[in-house]
Formats: sequence, C-alpha cells, structure tokens
Amino acid sequence: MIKSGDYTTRELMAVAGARELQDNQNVVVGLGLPQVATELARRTHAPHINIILEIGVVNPAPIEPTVGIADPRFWYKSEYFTTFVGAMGQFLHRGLVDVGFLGGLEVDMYGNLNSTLVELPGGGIRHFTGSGGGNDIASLAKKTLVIMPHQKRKFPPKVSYLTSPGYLQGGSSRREAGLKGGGPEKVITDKAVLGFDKKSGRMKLLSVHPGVTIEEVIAHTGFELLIEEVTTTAPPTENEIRLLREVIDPLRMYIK
Amino acid sequence: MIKSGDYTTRELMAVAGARELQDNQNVVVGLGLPQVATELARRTHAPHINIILEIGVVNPAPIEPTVGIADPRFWYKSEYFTTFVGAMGQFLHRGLVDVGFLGGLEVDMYGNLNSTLVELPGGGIRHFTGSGGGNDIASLAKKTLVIMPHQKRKFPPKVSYLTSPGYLQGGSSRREAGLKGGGPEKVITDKAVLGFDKKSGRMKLLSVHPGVTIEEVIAHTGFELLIEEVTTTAPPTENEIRLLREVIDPLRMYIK
Amino acid sequence: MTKIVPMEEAVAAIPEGALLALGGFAIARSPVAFVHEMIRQGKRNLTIAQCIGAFETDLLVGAGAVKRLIYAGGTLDRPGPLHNINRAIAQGTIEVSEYSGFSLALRFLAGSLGLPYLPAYTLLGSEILERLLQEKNPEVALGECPFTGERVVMLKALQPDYAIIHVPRSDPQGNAIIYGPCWDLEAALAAETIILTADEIFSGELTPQQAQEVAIPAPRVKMVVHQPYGAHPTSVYGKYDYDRRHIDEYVSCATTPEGMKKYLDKYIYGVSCFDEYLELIGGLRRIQELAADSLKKY
Amino acid sequence: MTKIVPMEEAVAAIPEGALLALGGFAIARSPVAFVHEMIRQGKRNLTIAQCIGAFETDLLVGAGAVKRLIYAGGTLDRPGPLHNINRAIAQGTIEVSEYSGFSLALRFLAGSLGLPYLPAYTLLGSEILERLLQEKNPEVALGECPFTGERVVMLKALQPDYAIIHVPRSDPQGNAIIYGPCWDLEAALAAETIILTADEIFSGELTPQQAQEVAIPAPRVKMVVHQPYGAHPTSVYGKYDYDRRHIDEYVSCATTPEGMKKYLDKYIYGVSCFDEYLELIGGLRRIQELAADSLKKY
Repeated sequence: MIKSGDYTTRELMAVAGARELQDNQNVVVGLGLPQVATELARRTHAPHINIILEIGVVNPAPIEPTVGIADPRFWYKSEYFTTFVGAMGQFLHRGLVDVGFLGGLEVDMYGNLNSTLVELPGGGIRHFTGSGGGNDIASLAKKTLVIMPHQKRKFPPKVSYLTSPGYLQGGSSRREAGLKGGGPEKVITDKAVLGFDKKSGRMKLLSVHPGVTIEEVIAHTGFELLIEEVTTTAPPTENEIRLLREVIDPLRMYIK
Repeated sequence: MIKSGDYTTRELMAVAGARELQDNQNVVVGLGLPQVATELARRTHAPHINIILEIGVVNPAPIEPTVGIADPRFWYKSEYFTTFVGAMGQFLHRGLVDVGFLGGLEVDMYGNLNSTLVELPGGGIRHFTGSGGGNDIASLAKKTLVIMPHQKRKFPPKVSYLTSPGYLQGGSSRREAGLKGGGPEKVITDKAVLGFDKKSGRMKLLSVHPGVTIEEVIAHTGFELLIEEVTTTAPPTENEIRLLREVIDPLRMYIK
Repeated sequence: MTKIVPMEEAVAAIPEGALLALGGFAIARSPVAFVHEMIRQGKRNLTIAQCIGAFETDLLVGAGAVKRLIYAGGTLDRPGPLHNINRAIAQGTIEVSEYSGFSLALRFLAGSLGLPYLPAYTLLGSEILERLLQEKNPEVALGECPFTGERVVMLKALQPDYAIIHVPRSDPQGNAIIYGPCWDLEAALAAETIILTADEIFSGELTPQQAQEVAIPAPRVKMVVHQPYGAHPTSVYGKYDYDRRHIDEYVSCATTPEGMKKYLDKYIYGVSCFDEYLELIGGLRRIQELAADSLKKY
Repeated sequence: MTKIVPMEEAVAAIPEGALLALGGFAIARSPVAFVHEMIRQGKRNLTIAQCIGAFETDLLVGAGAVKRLIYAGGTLDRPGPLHNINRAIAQGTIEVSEYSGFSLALRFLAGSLGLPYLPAYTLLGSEILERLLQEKNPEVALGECPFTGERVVMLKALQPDYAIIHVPRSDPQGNAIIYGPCWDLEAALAAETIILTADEIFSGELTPQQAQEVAIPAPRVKMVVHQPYGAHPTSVYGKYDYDRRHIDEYVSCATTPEGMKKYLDKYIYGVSCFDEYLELIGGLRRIQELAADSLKKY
C-alpha cells in the first residue's frame, strides 16, 4: 500500500489526470503533466487512446524527454502528420476531441482561463503566451481538464483577460454564446481536484490531496468555492508510480 | 509551306487552341483536344505552362494515350498530387487558373454551355455528363476556351440548360451575377474560331478555317453571329504538325 | 487494436436509407467490392454523395439501391457514360441534386472540419444553382460576404453517415495510404464513419516514411475490409490498372435495363463473394495482366 | 525553369510595409536565415501573420522591423517565452491582433482557397473575440448560419503578400518537400507569393515517390533560396535538431533590450551572411552534432 510520502504531488496530479481519460478517446495533449497523464492512461486503462498535437501530429510515442510540441522528440513514432487545420479542424472543430488539457495564468470561478496578460499594479500590462490552440480547445473539446498551481492570485473571482472560455458568466451563458464544446470538467491543482456545478457553472471542491485540508484549499482560492461532499484524492497505485518513474518520465522532468 | 490538304481539321483546332496559351500560365486540362493543344503549346512557345487536372494532379507528362483524367496514364511524371479541393480550390477558386478548356452539348450566343441534359421532342429529357468541374472552370478561370463541333443544333440562341456560365444574358449580367472568372474567350470549332464582343457578350466570328466560307459558318450556327473583320485561321506550321503526329499523339487518337 | 472485419459484416453495418459518400472518380479507385456486397445484401433507399460520378455508383443505381444522388455529373471517361445514372435521372426513378464538382467538394470540406457552411463564388448564374435553390430543403443559399459585400453561394456542410473508401494499403488500425491524387479525401473525412476496403494490409509500427504517406488516420476509421483487387475493374494507382475489357463489357450491358440485369445476375448475384467475381473476370491470369508497373504506377 | 536566387536578391524583393506569413512554429522550421537578411537589409513596418509565434518572429520584432503582428500567441517551448514580442505588446511598440491558433489558421485556409471568409464556432465568448471585433477595420464578424441559425464567427480570408517558408528539400522549380507535420501549409498557400528557403536542392525529374512528398507545388512558388541549415537554431525534421544551447543563449539575451541588441550585433549585424553566422555558432562541428538521426528524424 502506497503512503503519502511515497509519491510527489506532481505524480498525484498526473494520476488524477490519467483517471479522467477513457479508452478510445481522442485527446489533445501538450507538454508536461498533460503528456505524462495521457501516457499513463495509455499504459494502464486506456491503451487505445489517440493523442493529437495541434502542430499536426497524431499518435506519437516519444521515448525521450521533449521541450514542447514543436520538439521533434515529441513526434517520434507518429502515425500521421497533417497541417494545423488538419489537426485542429478535422479533429477538434469537427467535434471529435474528447478531452483537451489546458493551463494558464489564472482560472476564475467559472473555469475561464487567462493565458494572455496581467495588469501590473503600477499600470500597464505584462504579456504572456496568449491562446495558441488553448482557446480553440476550451471552445470545442467535449471536455477540458485544467492543470494549475493552486495559488490565490491564480484563482481570482474573474480573470483579468478571458483567453479561453470556461462557463463564462455561469448559468447557460456558455451555451448561449454558441460554444459547442462541453467546457471544463476538472481543475487539477497541487492541492485538490475541483469540478463544476452543472447548473451554475461555479467551481466546486471535489477532493483534497492527502495531507491537504479543505481550509488550506479555501485559503489559496480567491473566490468562494462550492463545497458539498469532499473526498480525499485517491493516491497513485504502485504500478502507476512505477510506470511514471521507470517508463514515462525516468529523468523526472515533469513529475519531480 | 503547309497546304490545306496537309493537315486535318482537328490538327488545325489543336493548333488554334495551343496559340491561345502563353508561357507560365496555369491551365486546367481535360481529355482530347485540350490535352493535345496544351501539350503542343508546352513543346513550342510555352515551355513553362502548368497543367492542372481537377482530379488532383499537377504537371503530368503522359507518354501513352489516356482515356480521361481518371486514367493513371494521364498522371505519369506528375510533380504534385493533391485532393479535389487542392486542385480546384488552391488553383481555380484562388483565381490562379489562366485558361480552362470546356466543351458541351450546346453553346449559345453568350457562350453559355449546356452539358447536362436535352429535352426530347416527345417530352421528357435525356441526361448527359453534367458539370463535373466544368461549371467551376467556367465560373472561375481567367478565361475559357470552348471546343465544340460546329452544328446548328449545338449552337442554339439559348441553351436548354445552363450548366456553365458564359456571358449569361449578355451585357454586364455575368459580372452582376458575381462571377470572378473572365468568361469564354474563344470558341474553337471544326469550321471557325469565334470570340465575343466585349460589351454585348455576343459571339463573334473571328476566323474561318481554310476552305470554309462565312456562309457555311452562318448556316451551321443557330443564332445571329456578329461578323466584322473575318480572317482565315492560320494553318499549322510544319513543326506543329510534326510534333502532333510524331510526339504528342502518334496513335492519332485525338487528331485524326 | 485491429479493425479488420469481413466484407459481409462491414456491409451489414450500413442501414437502409443511409447517406453514403463513395470514393470512386470515373474509373479510378471505386469501392467496387463493397458495392457488390451491398447489392447482394439488397440495400435500398440509399443516398449517395460523390463529387464526380463513378463506376460503383452507376452500378448501385443500376441495381435499384439508390433513392437520391448528390453529385456533379460524370462519365466512365472514354469507355462511356454513366448509363444507369443518366437513365434513372431522365426517367425520374431517382432524385438528384446536381452540383459542380468544386461546390460539392466544399460541402465535404466544411463537413470534414465541422464548419457549418462555406461561402464561394462558383455556381453563380447557372441553372444548377437555380435548381438547388428551389429544392424542398435547400442545402445551398445566396448571401453576401460581410467584409466585401460581394455575392456568395453558401454551401451547407455535408457529413455523410458513412464514407466507403478503397485504398491500396492500410494497417489493421486503419492508417490508410493512398498513392497519387486523393480526390476523395475531403469526402472521406466529412463522414461520421469511415469504412475502408484495402487491397493490402500492412502491419507493424509505422515508419516515418509510412506515417508521411498516411492519408486517412486511424482514429477516424471504424472498419477495415481486406479485399485484394477490391476496386476492379477500376484502377488503383501503384497497384493495378483499370480493366478496359471489363469496363467496355459493362458499358455495353448498361446501355439497356435488360443488359444491366444480365450484368448484375452474372457478376454480382451469380457469385457469393468478390473473390468469386475475380475468378469470373479472368482470375489470376487477368489480374496479373493488370498489375501496375513499378515505375509508371499503372 | 530554375527559380533559385541568392538570399540577398530574394530578401530585396520584400517591400517596406509588406504583409508576411512566416513559416516557423515555436522552435521548428523557422526561416531564420531569411529573417537575418531582412534585418540586415533594414526592413521596416512589416506586418507578420503566423498561427503560433516562433523564433524568427521574435527576432524580427526584437530588431524593430515589425509594425503589426497577427498571431495566436506562442513561446519558444520550454526554453522560454517570446520575450521581444511580449515586451513589444506590453509597451505598445507594435500593434497586435491576437487570435486563437485555429481561427487564424482558418483565415489562411480561406485565403488559400480564395474563399472570402470562413464561419466557425471558436473564439466565442472570449476577450480575444471582443478585441478583434473592436478593431478599426475588423477582420472578424459575428453572424449566423443561414441553414441552422447558429451563431458563428466569420473569419475574413487572409492572403499575405509573401509567405516565407523554410523546407528541407526543394527542386529548382520550387516543388518543396516537407517532412513531418506541416503546420505552415495553409499560410504558405494563402500568400500571393511564396518564397522558399531550402536546406537542400534536389534536381532531375521527380519520381512518383517524390511527387507524393511534395507539399508546396512549383506553380505557386516564385523564388527558391538554397541555404543549408537555414532554420538554425530551430529544427528541421529529418534534417537537423534544434540547437538548445543557442536558443538558451538567445532567450537569455532577449530578456532585456540591451541583451537583445548585443545578440543582434553579434549574430546578425556582425556577419555578412548566414554562412558566416553558422561559423559563429560553432561551424561544421556544431552542425554535425545537430544532424538528425536517420530513423528518429531528429
């Protein structure tokens, strides 16, 4: 039996991500935990998962650490190469992407994401990565999984720039905007796993990681979380830990 | 010096077609005289002409007779393969096709073409080839060349079904319909070469083939032709005849 | 995960009244074996969508399996016209929505990308457009570009229930390689479900070279049927030539309904599977005559 | 007809204020050599359109050559952010039109096919859309599908004056082969004029295999520049790896305007051509270290 000291928080996050994936799903993947979580799912309960990189790569099986989706290490053993429109159109806009992973600078109570800019205290802005395919994934994937560090300033009531839509202003506003994708399903942080209330679209605490208290999560969240039944995030199994450390990320680039 | 008995009518038509083509043009080509005329141009004054087959083939150099654009003999030594949208979109709809060849069951005084159906005298219809890419070429190429046998019933005042637009009802009606391509430039028949009056869009006799009289052309045309200055179609050169017979169509499949 | 299924099973999946995209173009890469089996299984009321009418569609219309045809015209190239299609349209025994090749291809392109429609400048001023606008449930509309004010034809996305595509090579997962022009790619990717028939199944991990050649990726493919020479008498670039002798025989039969019935009885109803048909058209000897040259690819 | 021209001549063809599509994606297949020469020739007031911001665009912005950027964000992957772009946007020294990757790709797709615009379901509800709608001459509009009544974002076709695309191989006519993903194909085909930089020129008639690999066909290409390693320090799949050491040096310089000036002085203004730059980054020895493995392709 695995104990809480036997795994890292990022390992737990990877496992939590993997468990959201099902066999035969089409998943748009990016660097880091999304890649690790998807690979873990593929090597456990979801062997026929399809991996799509927005750069135009389908079903790669990398064997060396990569620095991003533009790194050809990430394309190793791909089954299909296509264009940007091929990847993002034929799969994502066509409605065939089951799960997309997202991250950002900020996530708000409705799961809206900012990855574009923050306003500086003294006026002016600081500009960051922007959307890339993030807005498209948030708009069009059947569901999205958000992976974020759990910090109060990264969880404001309202994002300072809405790059990628969550449930917008809550309620039916996402549907009314004409968005086809299902929206954020889970937010996986270093403290907890959160979901959303179907009706209000508000973020809801689902489970806290072993050793983390509900109060701690609340203290690190900049808005009021819905809190009903809260469980403890299920820890990794020994097999999962073995796969992560020995097979998927032996250099511990993403899970240390 | 070549005399009128030294070449066939179809050789003359091929030569007349070839002379409408210029170097570096993009040309959409089909089976028969269009292919022969384009190949003749390529081997004489237009060595850098680009040949596009709507099926998704660019710059083939066939060495055996073919039965159509779906015949892989027609694709021999192609430089590029693409999809239907690739050929018809990236070149034709993009506005990059200089010349397209067309034919049909009927052509009317405004150069409109019918390749779809004819009404039978006793009622009912007979259905033929339809548009294929013909309507698209007629709509979008900078200019089109129509190749037709010169028969009164094939040159009615108004086509019985407007498959591919010429100058529609004449005047500015083509432009007003929103069509981007330039419309029919020449009609090359077994008796004459015809053009169109820029203003009215009406068909105009430009030249009669050697041995053919203006009266004969009029008698075989079902509508009033504009007739101003009429010349005699320039005969093929010895080199053109040699190329046609020895190199381009040695089996005389299209030029006999 | 192998997706290889027997022909009978793949064909059985097609329900009565389905909307199918078929992959052929005149006499090239027609999914003939699949259509044979559809005819044997007595499929009815099909709607067929195909940019350029091809051999297999004429066959299916001739067998009375088609209710509606969405296409842009076509022939069997020099060997002859699409007699059954032309006759059925003239006699009103099928419904037809006639397009231009590109306008229909754009409907597939929109379908493949999940775009609701595409605006274009073709069809304008034609009787083709006039008739499409007059259909009961028009799938074409006139509009204007919001940026330039120019008139456009708006072409509704078309997503067939199934695309039946014949390919020279596929792996068991459905990574399909097509050589030469790929006119049917937009139609294939537009469909909800793609079913492949493949002359050859290759296995093992794909090399980078093979991945580069994959035209239809496995995640889009539901079933793969292994049927060597499955496009006969049409050609598969890189594999085999069209069979002119047989196509001529077909055209001559298809000239009359009686002739067509004889053709169907002999070559489709008279055999239990496509391999039996291949014996009938000349077996191994004929097939060897049609084998593609390794340089010319035909 | 050869279209091979010297780098200086190809770059000289780009007028002040041109709208360029650049082919890179983060640290992959950036037309770096071309951008070096543009910087040396002192190009100004350029508008750059690129789905995902990449190395060469950050360089060009850092050199002060860019007036307006049409892009969907980006980074240099793990090695770091696009410091020059982020700084220029934050300080307002360039105009920026930010998109999502797919919405901008659709503008290129429309441009490549001559379609006036494309309707899609992305961007909806976002501040990206809000800002695009508020631009002085909006290239995005809200509308509805004439068939379903659903809300759509209409994305105006984008046809850059030039696309600058780096490819591993081209023939002298401009038949260009690209290995691996081809994210820049829609942008390339959208442009009025395509200029290629190629690591390798191959000649002779194309084999069927090569024709199959051609991604950009010669009739669309105006000029081909032969520049081995022309994408360094970014990677060319099948040819060479990205140069992490150099990219790290770049990112560290680009952190400040002063550092960036030093980088430009050393690696671009300080040399007369790209081959001299290649000597500076380690010459033959470094280049050999970056050579792609024949199986892995990196």
